[in-house]
Amino acid sequence: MEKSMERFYAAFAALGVPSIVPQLILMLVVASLVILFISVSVMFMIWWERKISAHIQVRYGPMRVGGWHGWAQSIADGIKLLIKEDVIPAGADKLVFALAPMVVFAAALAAYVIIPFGPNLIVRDLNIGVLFYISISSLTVVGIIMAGWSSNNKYSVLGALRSAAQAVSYEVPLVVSILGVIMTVGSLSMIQIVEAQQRIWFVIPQFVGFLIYLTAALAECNRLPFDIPEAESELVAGFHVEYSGMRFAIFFLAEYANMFTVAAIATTLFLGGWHGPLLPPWLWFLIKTYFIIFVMMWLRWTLARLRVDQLMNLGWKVLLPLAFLNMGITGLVLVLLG
Amino acid sequence: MTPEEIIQTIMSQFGEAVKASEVKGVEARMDVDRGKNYEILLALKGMGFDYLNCISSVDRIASGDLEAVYNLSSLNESAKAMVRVRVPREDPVIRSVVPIWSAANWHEREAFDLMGIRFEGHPDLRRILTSEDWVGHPLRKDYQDERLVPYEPA
Amino acid sequence: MEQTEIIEPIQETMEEMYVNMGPQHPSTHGVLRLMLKLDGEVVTEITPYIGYLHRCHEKIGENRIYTQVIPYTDRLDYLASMYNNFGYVLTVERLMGLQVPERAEYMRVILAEMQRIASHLIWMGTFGLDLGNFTIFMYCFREREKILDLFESVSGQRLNYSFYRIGGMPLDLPDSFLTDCKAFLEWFKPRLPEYDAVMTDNIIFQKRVQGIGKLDQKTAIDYAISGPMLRGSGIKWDLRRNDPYSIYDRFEFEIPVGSTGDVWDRYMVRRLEMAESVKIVEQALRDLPPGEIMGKVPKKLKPLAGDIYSRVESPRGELGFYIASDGSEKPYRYKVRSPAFVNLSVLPVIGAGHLVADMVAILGSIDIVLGEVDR
Amino acid sequence: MTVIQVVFFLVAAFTTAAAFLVVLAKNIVHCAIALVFTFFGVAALYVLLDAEFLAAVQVLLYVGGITILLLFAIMLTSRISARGVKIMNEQVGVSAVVVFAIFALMAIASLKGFALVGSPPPASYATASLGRLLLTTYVLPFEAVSILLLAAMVGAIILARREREKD
Repeated sequence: MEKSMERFYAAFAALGVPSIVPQLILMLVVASLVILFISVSVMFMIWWERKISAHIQVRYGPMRVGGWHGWAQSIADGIKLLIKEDVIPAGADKLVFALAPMVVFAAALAAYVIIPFGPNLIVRDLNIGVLFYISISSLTVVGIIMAGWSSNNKYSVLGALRSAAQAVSYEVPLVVSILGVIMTVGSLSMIQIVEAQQRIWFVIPQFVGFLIYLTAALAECNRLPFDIPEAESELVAGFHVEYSGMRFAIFFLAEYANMFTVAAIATTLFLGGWHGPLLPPWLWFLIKTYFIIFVMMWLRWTLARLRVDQLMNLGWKVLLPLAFLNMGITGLVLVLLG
Repeated sequence: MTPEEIIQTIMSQFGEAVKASEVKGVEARMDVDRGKNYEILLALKGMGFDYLNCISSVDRIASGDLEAVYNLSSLNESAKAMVRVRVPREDPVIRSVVPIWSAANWHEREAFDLMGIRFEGHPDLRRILTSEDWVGHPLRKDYQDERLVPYEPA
Repeated sequence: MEQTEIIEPIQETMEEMYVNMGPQHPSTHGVLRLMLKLDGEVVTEITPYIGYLHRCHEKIGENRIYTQVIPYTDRLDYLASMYNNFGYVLTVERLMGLQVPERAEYMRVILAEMQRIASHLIWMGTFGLDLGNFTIFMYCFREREKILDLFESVSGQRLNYSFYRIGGMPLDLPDSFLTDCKAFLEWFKPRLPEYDAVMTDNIIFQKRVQGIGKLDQKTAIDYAISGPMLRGSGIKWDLRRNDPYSIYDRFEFEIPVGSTGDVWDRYMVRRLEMAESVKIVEQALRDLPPGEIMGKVPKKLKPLAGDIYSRVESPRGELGFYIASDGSEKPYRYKVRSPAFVNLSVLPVIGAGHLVADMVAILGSIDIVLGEVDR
Repeated sequence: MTVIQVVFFLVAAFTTAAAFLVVLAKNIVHCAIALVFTFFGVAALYVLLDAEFLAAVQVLLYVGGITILLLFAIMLTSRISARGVKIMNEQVGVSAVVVFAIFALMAIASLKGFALVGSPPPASYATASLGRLLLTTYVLPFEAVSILLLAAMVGAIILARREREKD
C-alpha cells in the first residue's frame, strides 16, 4: 500500500509536476470512492428496507424492476428523482433552501473519513476519531434547521425545531455512552479501539453503553420510534415537506448514509469492528454493520412513534443517568483492576 | 315514563303551546309553538331526555313554514320524543337549544346553513357544510342556483 | 337571502401560531380541515372546518324515488356501506310498516356484522398510522381484504354494495358463502391476539394513548356522542341491545365498555367489539333459516304522509335517518344523522390542551369518515 | 506552494467571507447560518494547525451547541426572522475605530511576535497533554469554570420554574 503510494508520487515527481497535483488526484479519488460507496450502499439499504418492511408486513415489496426481487427498484427511483422538476417554493429563502441539503449531505459524507472498514481500509485514522464523528454529526442539525426555516412552511419549521431539540438532547447520552469504551481503550482512534477488541468485544463489558448508544443513535438518525422531526401523521414530512426531486433525494441519501455511519460506529466501538474468523475483515465489518442496520429497520417497522415530551423524558431522565452510571462503574472497575 | 304521560305532563305545563300530539310506539310526538320551544325542550330534558339525537329541518313550503324537528331519547329509559316547531319562512327564528344540549351546536349550524333557520342565542352560527360565501340555503324547496344548467336529455 | 359574514383574518401573536391542518394532511382521514392554535407544540384551540366533501346527499335523496336512494347511502360512510343500506331500508320499512322475511333478516345481520369487523379493521390500521406504527395497517388490510372477497361473492361489489332492498334482500347468499364465512371466522379469531402483540401490548403504544383525550360521561351525553366513543367513556349503551332493531335481540354478545374515556378505552372498545361481532356472525350462521328473502312490497313505494326517525348502531355510532313523506314516491325530506358528524363536534373539547401528536391520536380515536361527516 | 497552503488560503477566505456575512446580512437567520460557517472555518484552521482535538471541540460546542440554540431562539420568536435587521446604527463610527485598532494590533503581533512561538507539540500527544494540564496545572480555573456553569444551570432552572408558576 505505502510502496505503491510512493511510486505514485515518484512517477509525478519524475515528470516535474509539483507534488500538489498527485496529492489532489489522490484526494479526489478517495472522495469519489467514498461517494460511490455511499450511493451504492444507500441504494442497497433502501431496497433492503423495502424488502424487510414488506416481509414484516406480510407483503412482497418491489418485485418487478430488474427481475430478481426488484433489485433495481432503488436505481429506478433514483433516476426518477433526478429527472424530476426542481421546485423551489415561492416564499422560500432560495439560497438557504438550496444550501441546506448540501450541508446535510456534507456532514454525512465527512463522517465516512473515520470509518475503519478494515485494518488499512480507512480514509484517515484521526487520533480524535470518535470525537470527530460526534462533532461532525451535529452539523446535520444545522442543515435540517436551514431546510426547515427556509421552506417558509409552518410544518417544516416545527419539524426543524423538534429536530434541534432532539439532537441537542440525544447528543449528550450518545457521547457519554461511548465514554466507557474510550476509557477502557484509552484512545479515541478508531483503529486502536478495534485492535483493543481482539480478545473480547466491548458489547459484553459495555452492554448498557451499547444499548444507550443504539437508542441515542436511532434518535440521531431520526428513525422511528424517534422520527418526531418528520412525523408523517403530525407534520406531514417535517423539515423536508417542500423538497422534491434532486434535493429531496440528497436528504434521503444523507439520511441513509447517516444510518450506515451510526451502525458502523456501533460496530467499531462495540462489536469488534473487522474482527472475526474465516471471512476477510472488510466483509466481517459490513456484515456486522448491516446487522445493526437490520435491527434499526426491524424496530422501525414494529414500534409506534414516541411523543415529544416522552422523547425528552427518555433522553434526559433515563438514558443520561444510565450513561453516567455506566461511565462511573467503568471508571471504578478500571481503577480497581489497575 | 310512558309517552302518554310525557304528553300529559307537557300539556299540563304549557297548555296551548302544544298544538298537536300523537303517540307512536314508544315515541311521544308533539307540535309546539315556537315561542315556547325552548321551555318545552328544557322541561323534556328535566324529564330524563338527556340525549338529543338529531335536529332535522323541513321546508313545509305549502304552508309557508320551515319546520325544525327535534328527536330526543334517553339513555336510561326506552321512551323517545319528537318535537316539531314551525316558523314562518319570512322570519325563520327559533331560540337555540345549545344551552340545553351541546350536541345541538352543529345540528343547528347545519339547519341554518342548508335550510336557513336562524337560531337565536347560538354561540357560533356560521355555515358549516357549504362555503362561507355561499348564497342561499340549498335544501329549501324553492332554492335556485343560477349556475345550474338545466338537464336536457339528448 | 342573507349572507354570512366572512371571518376576519387571524392575527398571529408572538407566542401563538396558527397551523392549518388539512384539508390535505395525512392524518385528517380525508378532507377535514382543522385550524389549530399552537402554543409551541401545545394545541390550545381547535376549530374544525368541514364540508369539503359535501355533495348535497340529502337534496339528491329528495329528488329520487325511495329505492333509488339506496346506492347514494353507500357513499355516506364508504367504509361501512352495508350498514348505511341497512339503516336506510330499515327506516323506510318502518315508515311503511313492511315485514321482512326471516332469512333476509339473518342475512342482513351477518353482512352488517362482517361490515363492522371490516370497518373496525380499517380504523385500527389507520390509527396505527396516526401513531407511526405502519405494520398493523397491513395486517388489518389483509383481513379486510378477505371480508371484501366474501362481500364480492355475495353482492358483486367490494366497496359500495347497494345490497339491501326495502322489504328484503335482492339475492340469496351463494352456495359457498356459509363455508367460506365460517372458514374466515376460524382464520380471523387467532388474528386478534396478533394485533395485540403488535399494537395493544406495545408499551410505547400504551404510553401514547393512555390518559389523553379524556371524554367524561356528562360531556359525552351532552354532545350526544354515540358508538364506541360513548362506550369508551363507560356508558353501556349499544342500540343493538338498548333499542333492538332487526333480529339483534336474538343474539348473545357482550358490550365492551371503557372506564376513563381516554383514547386507550376507545381503542380497546373497538378491539373487543370485533370479537363480539364474530360471535354474532357465528350465531347467525348457525341459525340461518331457509326461505324467502324478499317480503311483500308494493310495486310503487308510496308511504303515507308522515315522518319517522329511526336509528341503527353503525360501526361509528348512532346512524339515524329522518324521513318525512308527503305520500309521493319520493321522500319529501330525507336527513341523515351521521355518527361521525356528531362525534367530531366534540373534538374541540377533548382535543384542546394536548400536544399536536396527541391531538392526532385523539382525532384518530374518534374514527371519522368524511363522506359521512360532509354528506 | 503546498496543498496545505492552498487549503489554508481557501479556508481563510471562506472564514473571512462568512464572518463578513455575519455582520452584513440583513436577515438575522442568515447571520446565524453564516456564523455556523465561520465557526466551521475556524475549526478547519485548527485542523491545519494539527490541533484536531480543539477543532472537534470547536465544532461540537460552537456549531452543534451554541449556534443551534441561537437558531432555536430566533425561530421561536417568529417575528424576528421575518423582518430585516438594521446593520448600521449610531455607534458605527466608534466600533469602526475599535475594530481597526484591534486589527492593527493583531497585524503587528502576527508580523513580529509569532516567530517566537515554538513549533507545536507532536499531534498524537496533544489531546492527552491537554487533559493532563487541565487536571493538574489548571485544575483551579477548570473547577471554577465548572462551578460557574453549575450556577448558570441552577439559575436557568429557577427562571424556567418561575415562568411556569406564573402561568
